[in-house]
Amino acid sequence: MTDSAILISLAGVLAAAAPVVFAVLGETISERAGVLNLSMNGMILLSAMGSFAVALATKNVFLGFLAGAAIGALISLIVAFASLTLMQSQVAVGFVLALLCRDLSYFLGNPIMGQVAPRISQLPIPGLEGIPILGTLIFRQDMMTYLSFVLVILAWFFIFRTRPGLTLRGIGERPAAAFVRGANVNRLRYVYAMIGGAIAGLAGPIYSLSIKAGWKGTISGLDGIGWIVLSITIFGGWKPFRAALGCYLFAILQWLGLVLQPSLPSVPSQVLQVAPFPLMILTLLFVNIGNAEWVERSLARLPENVRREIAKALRAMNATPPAALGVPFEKE
Amino acid sequence: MRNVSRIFLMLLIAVVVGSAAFAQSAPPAAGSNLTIGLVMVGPYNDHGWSQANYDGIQYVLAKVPGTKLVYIDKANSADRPGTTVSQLGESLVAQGAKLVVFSSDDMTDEAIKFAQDHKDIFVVLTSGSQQWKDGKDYKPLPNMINVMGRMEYMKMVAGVAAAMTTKTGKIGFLGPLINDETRRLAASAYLGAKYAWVNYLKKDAKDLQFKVTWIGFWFNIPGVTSDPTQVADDFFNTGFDVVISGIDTTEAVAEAAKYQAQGKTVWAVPYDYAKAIDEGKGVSLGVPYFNWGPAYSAVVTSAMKGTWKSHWEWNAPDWKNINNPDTSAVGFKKGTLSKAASDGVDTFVGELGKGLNLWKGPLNTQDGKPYLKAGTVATDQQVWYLPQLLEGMQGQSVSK
Amino acid sequence: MRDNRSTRFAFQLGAVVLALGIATLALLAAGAQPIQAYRNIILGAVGSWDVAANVLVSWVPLLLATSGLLVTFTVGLWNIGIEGQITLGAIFTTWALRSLQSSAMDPALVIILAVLAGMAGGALWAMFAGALKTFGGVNEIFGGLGLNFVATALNLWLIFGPWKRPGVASMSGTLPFERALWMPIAAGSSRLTPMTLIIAVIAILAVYAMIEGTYFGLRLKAVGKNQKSAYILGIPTWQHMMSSFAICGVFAGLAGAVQVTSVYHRLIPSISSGYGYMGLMVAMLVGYKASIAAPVALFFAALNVGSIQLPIVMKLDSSLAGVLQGTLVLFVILGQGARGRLLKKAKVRT
Amino acid sequence: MHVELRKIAKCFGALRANDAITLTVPASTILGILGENGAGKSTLMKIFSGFYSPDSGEILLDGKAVRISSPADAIRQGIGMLHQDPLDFPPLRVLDDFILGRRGGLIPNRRGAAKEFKELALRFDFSIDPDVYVDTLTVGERQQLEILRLLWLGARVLILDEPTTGISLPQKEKLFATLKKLAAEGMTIIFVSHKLEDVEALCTQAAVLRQGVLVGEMLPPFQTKDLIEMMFGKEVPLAPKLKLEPGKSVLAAKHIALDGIRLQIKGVDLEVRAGEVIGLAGMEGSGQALFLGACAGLAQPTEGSFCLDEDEHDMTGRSHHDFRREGVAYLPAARLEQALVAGLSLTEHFILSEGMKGLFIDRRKSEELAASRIALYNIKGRPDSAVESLSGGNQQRALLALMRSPLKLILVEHPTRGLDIESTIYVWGKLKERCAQGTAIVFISADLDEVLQYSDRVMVFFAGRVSPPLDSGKLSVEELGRLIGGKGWEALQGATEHA
Repeated sequence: MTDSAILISLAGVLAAAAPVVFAVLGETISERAGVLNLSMNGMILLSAMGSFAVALATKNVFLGFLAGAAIGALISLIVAFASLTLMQSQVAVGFVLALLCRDLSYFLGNPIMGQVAPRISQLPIPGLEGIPILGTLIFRQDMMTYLSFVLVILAWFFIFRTRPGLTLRGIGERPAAAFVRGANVNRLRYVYAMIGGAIAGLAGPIYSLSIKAGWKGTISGLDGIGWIVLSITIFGGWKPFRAALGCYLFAILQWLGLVLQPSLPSVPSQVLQVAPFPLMILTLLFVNIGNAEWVERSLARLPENVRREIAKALRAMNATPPAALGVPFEKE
Repeated sequence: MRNVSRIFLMLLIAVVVGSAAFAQSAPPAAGSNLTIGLVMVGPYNDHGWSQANYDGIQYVLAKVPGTKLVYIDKANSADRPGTTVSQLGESLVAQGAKLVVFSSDDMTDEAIKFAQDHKDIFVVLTSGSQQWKDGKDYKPLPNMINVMGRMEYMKMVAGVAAAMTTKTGKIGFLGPLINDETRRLAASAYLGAKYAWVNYLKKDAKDLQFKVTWIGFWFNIPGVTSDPTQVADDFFNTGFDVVISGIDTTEAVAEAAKYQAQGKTVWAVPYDYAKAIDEGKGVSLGVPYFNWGPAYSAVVTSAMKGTWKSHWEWNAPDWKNINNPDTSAVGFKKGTLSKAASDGVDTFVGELGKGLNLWKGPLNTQDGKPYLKAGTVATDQQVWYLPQLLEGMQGQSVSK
Repeated sequence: MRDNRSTRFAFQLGAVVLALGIATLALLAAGAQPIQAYRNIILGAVGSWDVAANVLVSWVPLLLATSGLLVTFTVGLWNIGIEGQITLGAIFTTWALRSLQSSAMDPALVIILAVLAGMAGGALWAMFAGALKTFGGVNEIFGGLGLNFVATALNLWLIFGPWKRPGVASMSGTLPFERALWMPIAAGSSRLTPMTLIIAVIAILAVYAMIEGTYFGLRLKAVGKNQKSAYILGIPTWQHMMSSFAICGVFAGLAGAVQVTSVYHRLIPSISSGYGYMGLMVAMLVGYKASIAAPVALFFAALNVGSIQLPIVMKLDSSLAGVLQGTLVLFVILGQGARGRLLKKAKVRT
Repeated sequence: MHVELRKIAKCFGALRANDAITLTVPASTILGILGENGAGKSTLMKIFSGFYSPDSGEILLDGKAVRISSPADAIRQGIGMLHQDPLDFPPLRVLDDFILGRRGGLIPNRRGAAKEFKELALRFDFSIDPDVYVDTLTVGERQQLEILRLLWLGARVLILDEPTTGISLPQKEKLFATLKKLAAEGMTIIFVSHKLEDVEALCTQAAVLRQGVLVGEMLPPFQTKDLIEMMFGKEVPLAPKLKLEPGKSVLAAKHIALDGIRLQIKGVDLEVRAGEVIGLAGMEGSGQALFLGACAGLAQPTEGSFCLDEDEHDMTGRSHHDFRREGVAYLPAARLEQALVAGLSLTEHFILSEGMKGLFIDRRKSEELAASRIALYNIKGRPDSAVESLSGGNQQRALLALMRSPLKLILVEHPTRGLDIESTIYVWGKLKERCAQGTAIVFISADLDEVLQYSDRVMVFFAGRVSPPLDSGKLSVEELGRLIGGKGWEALQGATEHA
């Protein structure tokens, strides 16, 4: 394999990760506000199907993408309403929606199986595509892949640099304190759940109108993406760049799985494919183990400086979820 | 406790009755009207394997008077949790089906159970080998017929088209999961490609690269299989300019179209459904496809006339016209081919019709061990149960 | 508004009506006759003894999964990893059957051992998620999800790798076991195994009795309702959480074992058939109470089996069953919330 | 700012949390509001800072009646509240926390904010790095951060709720200096506390609340004795003191060091003997709850050891259940949160705590058990009553009824908090019965009379300082009140070092 071939492949990895980036960032924003949207798997399928149907009917890709975002926002609205207004478990509602939306997409999408709708294509950026390495890697992608890069930066900038982003972090970490400082916690949670849902909803059309163009029902190869998205969100530690890194790591593992197939015949092909999940579990383990009672118990007797060091090491993982994730807020 | 023993007694009786059933004869003639039940593994409109079968039965309905169709698609436990294929077959029987086509090798076990449980129903198991006396899985069932087309030939043709087209001498094969069938189809494509490379293009066999990448399943399951889109991309990115698809879904064609749009000269070969070529105008070199109509017509007719006899058939193309919808079990629909490539395909088909056999020694398996000695021709068994990829092919031979 | 049986019933009825409404809308959107569709589903589930038997076949693993989940829900855990636990149960059962099938052992004994192995397999996988939760602080939802995928991959690897059938390895799964190693099938049916029905009924009764009638069940409840107080009351909390995982795993493994020994007679790629997730839905719908789990699971199974008629008769996709189940659970949850809100308002006013 | 509260009243159900409270606080005043727990201080401050709206009464700022609709509205009107547990964002950086809540454009001017932060910090001689994370700060520093933030937002009235809990002495001195400086600049400061020492050292005016009513106001020089009397009211008639001869050693705590969230205590020694009652006195959060929990195995000491019985059976590092098995009972104050399971009936609680053996619940036997205990402990409830439906007094009785016998040691937090006199006497009657059987009791109470009345010996906790066990017979309410308020520690021999 030549250098440039690797670059082109990596460029492909970046493109393959684009929908996952959207979904993970959408989920990250929602969870930052304290709303865990477990419906991701059904949501991506339904928005993939819905946006494909719209693009098919209108012959307009843009309307298709719009539909995908709308579906994502609508489903998030249901999650938000059930949990924020009706005080029901976010996990339960999200899980039901994950299954419901999946079946709904198969049922409603049956008549349009296998049809050909418009799709977006590559859009090399003149001038920039010629830059060595970066040109190949970044500037010969399609619109949504560019947007995925922009979105990562934008999401990071919004969350960590803007005033509303600061409030967003606040309502997810300590809604009571955010309330005291003038934030309308529940309304903001609605807003961010729906914005996050709309962004994540775009993952659907990126699949069905671009990288896996078409709608093929159960063999579309999309069932399961949503669960992976939830895993990467955790791995990403609710930080856009780390989340994006998780998405690219996932796509690279997938790619490695097939590249290494001939050279590592002794490794079952499933190993690299499922790798994101053990990775997620390990991440969670490192992040949480410090809180476990037995760890605390055994740490208690250690000399203070050793304790500090261990606490520091655990802290370095620094991927604690928003403290109020999934916890409803009621002002006194 | 008494109940338990009674149940075991019932089991015993069932086993005895079940084994006695092998002695029974096939169901009697179905008469002038016949409702056909069709069980498909994927969606009936999948533009792939299932739809090819669906079209095959549609052909029967048009050609054989008195036939009706009831069908169920997506007959797999992922799509229809909690159901078994034999149960789905029974649903069709309840709708009046007297002959049930189980149109996938994946349904083998359930089709056998169904055939054993319903001796009055004609059963067709497509692509199975249970009624092949010389096969490894021979399990005589008087009401079952196995039907399969010799796709190997058309994969060879696909290989020829690929070899005549490639500029880089690198051909990729996008494989599903690894088994005997997928190995022999991949090997066939390789044999065709090598033949054209050496004999038509007069190039050194060493300069031809033929690489197989398996995704691990018939379609993509995120988090479990490799992504065929990525596989196709990877081929195109690493200098492979033709990708032959071994899976039903059309990622290879879609990706080739994408790369062509970027000004790259790459092509793809879809698989097994004639109209799949429409999805990739300008990028598909052609499609090797199944034409199930004639074979299904024959078995349906035999059931109606009372001439049904359990057997296994592996149907060759009609060499006079491989695309004859009434006679050829498999075909190759040409797509975007250069003049030379198109001529090469025609020449090759002509040679095959005259008796050219590429399954002929000396051939070694991938590990270098002899598979066929010089001069010997492979038997059907040797081809059907190909144990490894052939020497000269890259890629995994056996799943780990 | 008062909080009593009739308002609760009214809200549940409302949920059913709304769910039917949504499904009807979906049918209309697909250009189908809703009444005819429902009629076909009903006929497909109870129209004949054969289809009714199929409903029971599907009821057994679903009820087993639900039974297990009721235990984890009692202790306040969301065991979403149950799919993987069913899969591991099936894998262990297959392993035992494969190891023992050529031995001289009595087939009945082999089946029993295989089923026990399956139960152990399910329990093992559940304890894995449990250990991650209790010792590692890993939320059981995410740990379980990850383990589900690992189980699927393990299953596929076995089917296409070490346990592949001679000849053509395929999605069809491993080589089917000899009929002697099948759970005995009822006379006059092609797949109903009375033994599994007995197992399922015993399972749900056992869970009901355990939660409502035993000291252990009471302790589970206490841990589920208030971990801190339960601990102060002298209940070893993490041990009870682990046990509930293990028990759920046993039931899930049993469901997997039933799938192998009485439904598929082999290991297939999607051996869990989604019963775990469906069991979660059933458990949510019954409000985590064992008393009405059996009929609701039966209803879900009937919907699943009955909906097969939709593609056959009406050329509709059978995922309508899932839509109906999902909307039903969704509206019941939303109804609960709405009722809670209205009750609270009523309380404030008085 | 001149602040006036006129006839503020607020009820929660039947509880009159504030009963027509009228207070006038001129600008530059530091008003100390004193009162024991539940006196209504927090409610009043929450009304003032916009959390609650009063049932009646009005608030005047500089003579103008205002309506304060929310905490955010309060700060807009110049009222800043510093909560006991600072309402900040531990996972954020100091500067982000500082900016959060301040209105402005899309992108905050971080550089400008940092500059102003540093200037403000310099003014009060605070040294907080704006780039570190809030959770690396001490509580004192977090308070400083909140003060700076509230000032930055334009606060002209500053309410501080128990601000000296959990901060170090130098930090407290700095805080007081800051507050004095602010008052001198015209700021109005309301200092809510139950620490006499702090009020005396800081305030220019004091008001005392008891049971929702303003019972008195005072100007310096403060008379400690009068303040104590106002705070704690008249003595409750209590049962006569029983004096039992202490028996053999039950629990020996040797050189215990504990690491709490807010404070550390070190070098605590205590030997409890059978039949003896030890009272742990101190304002809430002074370390006594931590110590009591450690005696039950609920918190692990970082140094020292716990031994049970005369044979010095070492229990250090063992779990609560091990202590429980050895006959140690723990009765927490948060009954419904930590001791009882809401949703389960009384019968079910008895079943659970008895640790009954067997598989199936013996309904009849357990109902008989429940019925007999209910009768024995005079609980107003039926065996099938859900515990959350019982009144506080009955919940406490239920907790007593749940204790097994025999017991070596009972550890109890606030045994009579929220109880009426009858229940109080009843609860102590039952506890004393246990003593007579040879059980030792260690209890926490904020009620000085209760401590003196029932304890044989008293340990006083004050902000991480722990007194040696003092003979209760030689202590007066006043002396104890002074110690709790942080005064008179110099005279104690053997008090542990300040952490």
